[in-house]
Amino acid sequence: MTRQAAMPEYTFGKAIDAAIADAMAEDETIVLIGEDAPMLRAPLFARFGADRVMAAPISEAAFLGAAAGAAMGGLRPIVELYMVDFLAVGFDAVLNHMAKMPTFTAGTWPCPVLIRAPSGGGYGDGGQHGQSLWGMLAAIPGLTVVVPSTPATALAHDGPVILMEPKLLSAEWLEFLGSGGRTTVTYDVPAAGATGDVPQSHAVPFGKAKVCREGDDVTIVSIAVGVHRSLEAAGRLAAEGIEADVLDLRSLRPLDHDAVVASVKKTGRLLVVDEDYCAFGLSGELGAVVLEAGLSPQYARVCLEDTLPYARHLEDAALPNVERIAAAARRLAARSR
Amino acid sequence: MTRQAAMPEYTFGKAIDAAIADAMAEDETIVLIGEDAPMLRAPLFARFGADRVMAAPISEAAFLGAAAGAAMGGLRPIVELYMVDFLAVGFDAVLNHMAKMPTFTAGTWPCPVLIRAPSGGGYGDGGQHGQSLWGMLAAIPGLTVVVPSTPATALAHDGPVILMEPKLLSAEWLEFLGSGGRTTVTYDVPAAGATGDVPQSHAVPFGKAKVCREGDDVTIVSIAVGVHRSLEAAGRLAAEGIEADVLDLRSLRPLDHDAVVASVKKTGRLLVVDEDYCAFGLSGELGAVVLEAGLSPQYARVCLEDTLPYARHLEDAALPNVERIAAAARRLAARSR
Amino acid sequence: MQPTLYRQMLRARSFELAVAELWRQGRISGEMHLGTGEEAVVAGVVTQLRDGDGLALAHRCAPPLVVRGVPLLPILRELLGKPDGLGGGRGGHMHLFSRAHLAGSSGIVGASLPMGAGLALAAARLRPGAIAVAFVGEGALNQGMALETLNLAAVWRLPLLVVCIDNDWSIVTRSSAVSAGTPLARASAFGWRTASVDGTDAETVYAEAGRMIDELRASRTPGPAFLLATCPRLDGHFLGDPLIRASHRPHEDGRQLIGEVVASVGQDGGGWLDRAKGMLRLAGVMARARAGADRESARDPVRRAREAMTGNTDTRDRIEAEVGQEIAGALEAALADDAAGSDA
Amino acid sequence: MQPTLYRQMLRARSFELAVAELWRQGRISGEMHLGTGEEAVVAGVVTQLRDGDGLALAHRCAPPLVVRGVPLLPILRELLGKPDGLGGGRGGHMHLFSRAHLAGSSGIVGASLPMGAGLALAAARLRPGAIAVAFVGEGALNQGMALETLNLAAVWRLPLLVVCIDNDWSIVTRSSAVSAGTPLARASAFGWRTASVDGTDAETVYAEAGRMIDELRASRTPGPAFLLATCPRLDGHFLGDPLIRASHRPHEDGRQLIGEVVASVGQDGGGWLDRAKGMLRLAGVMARARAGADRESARDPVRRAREAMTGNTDTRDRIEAEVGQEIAGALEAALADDAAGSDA
Ligand SMILES: Cc1ncc(C[n+]2csc(CCOP(=O)(O)OP(=O)(O)O)c2C)c(N)n1
Ligand SMILES: Cc1ncc(C[n+]2csc(CCOP(=O)(O)OP(=O)(O)O)c2C)c(N)n1
Ligand SMILES: [Mg+2]
Ligand SMILES: [Mg+2]
Repeated sequence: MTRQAAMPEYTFGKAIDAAIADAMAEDETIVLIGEDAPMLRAPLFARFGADRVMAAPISEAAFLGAAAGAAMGGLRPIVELYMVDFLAVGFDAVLNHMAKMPTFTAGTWPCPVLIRAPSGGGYGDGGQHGQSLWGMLAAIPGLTVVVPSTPATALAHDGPVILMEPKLLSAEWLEFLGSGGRTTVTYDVPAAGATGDVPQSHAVPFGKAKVCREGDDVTIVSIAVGVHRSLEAAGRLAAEGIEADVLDLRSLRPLDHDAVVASVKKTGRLLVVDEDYCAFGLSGELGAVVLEAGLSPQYARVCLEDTLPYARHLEDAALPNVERIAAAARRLAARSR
Repeated sequence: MTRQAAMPEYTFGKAIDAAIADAMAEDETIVLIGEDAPMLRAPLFARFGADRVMAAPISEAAFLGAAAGAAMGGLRPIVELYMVDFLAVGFDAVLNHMAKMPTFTAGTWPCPVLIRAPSGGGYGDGGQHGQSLWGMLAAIPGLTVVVPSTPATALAHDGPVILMEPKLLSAEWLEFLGSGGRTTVTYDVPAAGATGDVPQSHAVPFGKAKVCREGDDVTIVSIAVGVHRSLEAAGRLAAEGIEADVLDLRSLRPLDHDAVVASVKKTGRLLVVDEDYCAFGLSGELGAVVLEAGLSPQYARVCLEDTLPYARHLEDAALPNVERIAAAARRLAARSR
Repeated sequence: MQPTLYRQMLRARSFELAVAELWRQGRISGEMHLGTGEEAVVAGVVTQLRDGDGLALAHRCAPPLVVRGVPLLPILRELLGKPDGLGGGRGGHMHLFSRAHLAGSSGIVGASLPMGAGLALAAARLRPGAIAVAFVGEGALNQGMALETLNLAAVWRLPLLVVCIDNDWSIVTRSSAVSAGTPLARASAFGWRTASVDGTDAETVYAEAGRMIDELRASRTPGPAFLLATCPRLDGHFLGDPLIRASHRPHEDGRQLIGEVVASVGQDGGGWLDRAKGMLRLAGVMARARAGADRESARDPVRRAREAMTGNTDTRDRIEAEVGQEIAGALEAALADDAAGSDA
Repeated sequence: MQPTLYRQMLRARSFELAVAELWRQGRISGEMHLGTGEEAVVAGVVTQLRDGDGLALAHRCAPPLVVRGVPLLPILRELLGKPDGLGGGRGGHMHLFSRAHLAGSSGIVGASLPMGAGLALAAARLRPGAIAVAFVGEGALNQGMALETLNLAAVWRLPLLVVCIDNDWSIVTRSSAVSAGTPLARASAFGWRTASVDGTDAETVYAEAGRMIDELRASRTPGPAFLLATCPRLDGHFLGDPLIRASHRPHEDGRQLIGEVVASVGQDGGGWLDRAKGMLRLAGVMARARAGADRESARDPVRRAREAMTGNTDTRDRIEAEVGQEIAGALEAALADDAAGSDA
């Protein structure tokens, strides 16, 4: 199951970089703020200068809060976090400030901040550096939560947006944080994640799921790495005669209820695959969504149950993997709908 | 529907105070930390002194983090926050430190911090001061999330616990933050919340829901204020011939799956009432819980959909109220199961 | 005394006295924090702002908005929770925003500093010569994001003026009892230009703030300035502050608190000295609350400004009449659809 | 030179060189931050801790634990992700905890300060005379919770020694470029006792830290102390640091980065001056990284300590032999069940 991390020509992370570069060239009000930004985004720094690619001290609360203030003042800041785990030290700026602007200003004053946050594990960095946390973020009214199928849309958006960048799908992050020039480590990188399904740089509406594979027997709904795992599992299942619909939600808030309901109506079975924490997250929400629609599918979920463990083999077992997904789908398919 | 805030002899908040006083008298390692603690908890301060009832600067991140460190060093800190909304500035201590101790130390080093946090709205304090946020907290592996049906249990607990104290059920908080000596304001305070159902000071296990009312037609599951609203709605529904099971979950993590499943098995209908945000929270999780159990109930939820508005009438309409609950239950009951 | 300063102070004070009355009538809910006592600081600083400048506020946000020229009616309507309020009645007293004035507020302690830094950044990039002002309490200077901003604004060399209003209170705690070092020492440690003024003296505030603001406007990358202004808190932490009630009328509102404390001391736990310290501390805090909230005090900035106008009674009388009329008019308009009573 | 100090420094260094080799072999995953270059600080401080003292660490946490006497095998086993590691293989390199030594770590920048304050509070309440030590980087002093703790520990008068290791690096940024004021000025502003030392000189660190620790132990409510120690970062931010690789071998690992930058500068956006500044900055950072990571540098504290032992070569040789054996033995034991290769 493990294979070598690939280093393709045009990758997931690069696609976002390119969308940001285009947007910055077009719109002078965009500034990029982040720890190490001048180095990590050296091409942008060299091109746009220190006034637009700003080095931040390790003060997430202040620079996220300042980004909100700057957006109020007319800029369109892009804030890069090193990892979404570190949002915890600056959470107030998102929860209590950016996301509440629509209510506090009766919709008169937008807060166009884009937060770019690498997320997720799979490279052995331990429990404080491998979280996804999109479930708790998607609970916040006023915030848009996307996985970068649509970077251009996120850049054009007028509200606070958090754009997650799964590190396992980003050759750059994986090299920076994981390999460090070594050829002695391997990760379970879905090849299609790092290259094949490169995000479009043109605008795609939020809240539109993508049907990645069609089948009548079971609906598998996921996001980010989980989509690729689900597709691989679906391939195996097909060989056994089980045909899966595989949906990539692409954004969690807004959430594409219609796509999920339409698929589950067809298959009568719902499997949620989520590398974020299991309880009180995406898998729960989708349960409510189908029940609200009057459906009563066979249901299961494959998620992260506990703090992500450090040891690579434990980590790979704790994250939703192809084996667990296929096994859960098989069990569902065996139940009559 | 509105009535005067009552000032009963022995209230919800006082019951927790009493449990804390008992515990502090018994266990010298308990220290209480909070902004204004010497004044807000003047009786404890006068009794136990400045070494055990400690005034904190407005530095939630530092004193929550220090509480975790103190717990590592052998104390059992109780940290009082002014409101759970302000946990956002100290969220890292909970998410990335306290809750991760079990994993990082392989269960060898407990972190017995108790966080006491007033929660919720209903007294017109606006969107930064009326959140419940227990949904996102209950998503965190390693954290226990309770509403104070069981303060003694929380005090005896060995892991990090957050104990929510709905302000609307606390005559003290309501007087302090809302009325300020006025007789010209009214709140929709459930009388039974502030007095009748006073938390036991003896230990009751976590993760045990309480069946507050029995009925065969619909299951209403809630927590905190919502339980009282649901009971009032159930009274009205009974007059119309609809009998409701009303469950008080009392803790969200652990969550009493069995009680919910048993009731829904009986009624075939599930209504979740939650004053926390609707999406990606308790209502979703319960959807998943019943689906996982193989049930396919008629389902609905009455929750907070957006940032809590300031205007009292808008706030009362946005929070789950008796009318919305009864209407949702009626619609459910009309559907065949 | 500049008549404008007196006028603005009086507008802020009169506005808030009206708000207090609305609060007493039960028309305003939640925690209503007044800025009474801060008027000299607010007027001395805010009268110097121009179009394009930003203004970041905390929980005592109405007076700066009044002085900044935000129309009174939508502020009042917001406090009353009406759809034509600044935030459609959905924001409330700690969330007063006016986009036209680039002014925002927050009920999260310390948040006005990053907000101000952001407004200053936008000013620097988009409106050269423009600045931002952030008001903050001395208690809030213990909040992480505020301290971080002392660094951030300095390294980004932002055109930001932080005005720290030091009333030495954090709700019912003396801020100095939970704060190490002084606000000025902190700001200096991060390389800020600093000054400190008597915050009850509007002319001095005006002069000192003016000097700082001019410097900020003059450079492309000025780096921030910090003005510490001491002043009293005349109406407690918020309207209905129990400490104020208890210390003014100890036999009524204070009875319950004191009774509980005495009962508790009778029980086990803590040494004798600790207990005595506990009682003394309580008594001390209540005495200071009583003294600080004395409206007749010479530290009342509006009173002081009024006295400074004695050489110019004509103007003073005219200002008072005009402000009285303005506020009464706004109040009347705000309540026009609501004459019946306190129901929303 | 105290032989103990040399021994402990050598133990820390040798341990980490072994770790680096395990990392290169692919047996350790994620971000492996070494403390090479910090050994004089670590040895000078940690050798003075006793039972009951607390120890709060950041992401370069192995050396202090080694010096503190935590058995090497469970540390190594944790890094290898084995069930008999300190955290059952579930914690990892940034999460090394030893309850027996009241020692904890965190990968969240700044978190060691509140953790240390809490450990100091527990020491003060439960073990009079005991203290806590927190290690922190100079970059972390921009993090809110760290700054808040400068206040908290002072007003609570905690027996806390903060040791700030100043390597002037925050990953690939010079900390001084994003920090206003100095660490010492900040600590002083909050009333801490402060001192600064050459962090490559173990004897000096030992003396200065010893003085501070003695003061902390002597009083019931001493208030905290802050020791700033400058030292180099010998192996980059973490093993495999691309900046180190790029600056050591610019034609290989640096090629991609530099190529992208040059391509990007050719495009629209930013003025000429901005672009030139961008290139210069990059070049400057890479040059500094190259210089800082020079293992042959006179600033290498272990080298320096070794030289200070020249009067005592017998002891030195014995220490080197013993440490070599100890580390080799631990390594062998750690890999006993894993001789086959790098698979977990
Ligand atoms: C993060 C956070 N913690 C606590 C509170 C509760 N609180 C509201 S005002 C206040 C005191 C603020 O003191 P200071 O900054 O001096 O302002 P002042 O009230 O004196 O104007 C506190 C603790 C809050 N609103 N936000
Ligand atoms: C809150 C947070 N933000 C960002 C990071 C990413 N990060 C890890 S180490 C580091 C630099 C720390 O610099 P310093 O404190 O000087 O320690 P040093 O690495 O030099 O020892 C950063 C930014 C983090 N781990 N936590
Ligand atoms: Mg104050
Ligand atoms: Mg450093």
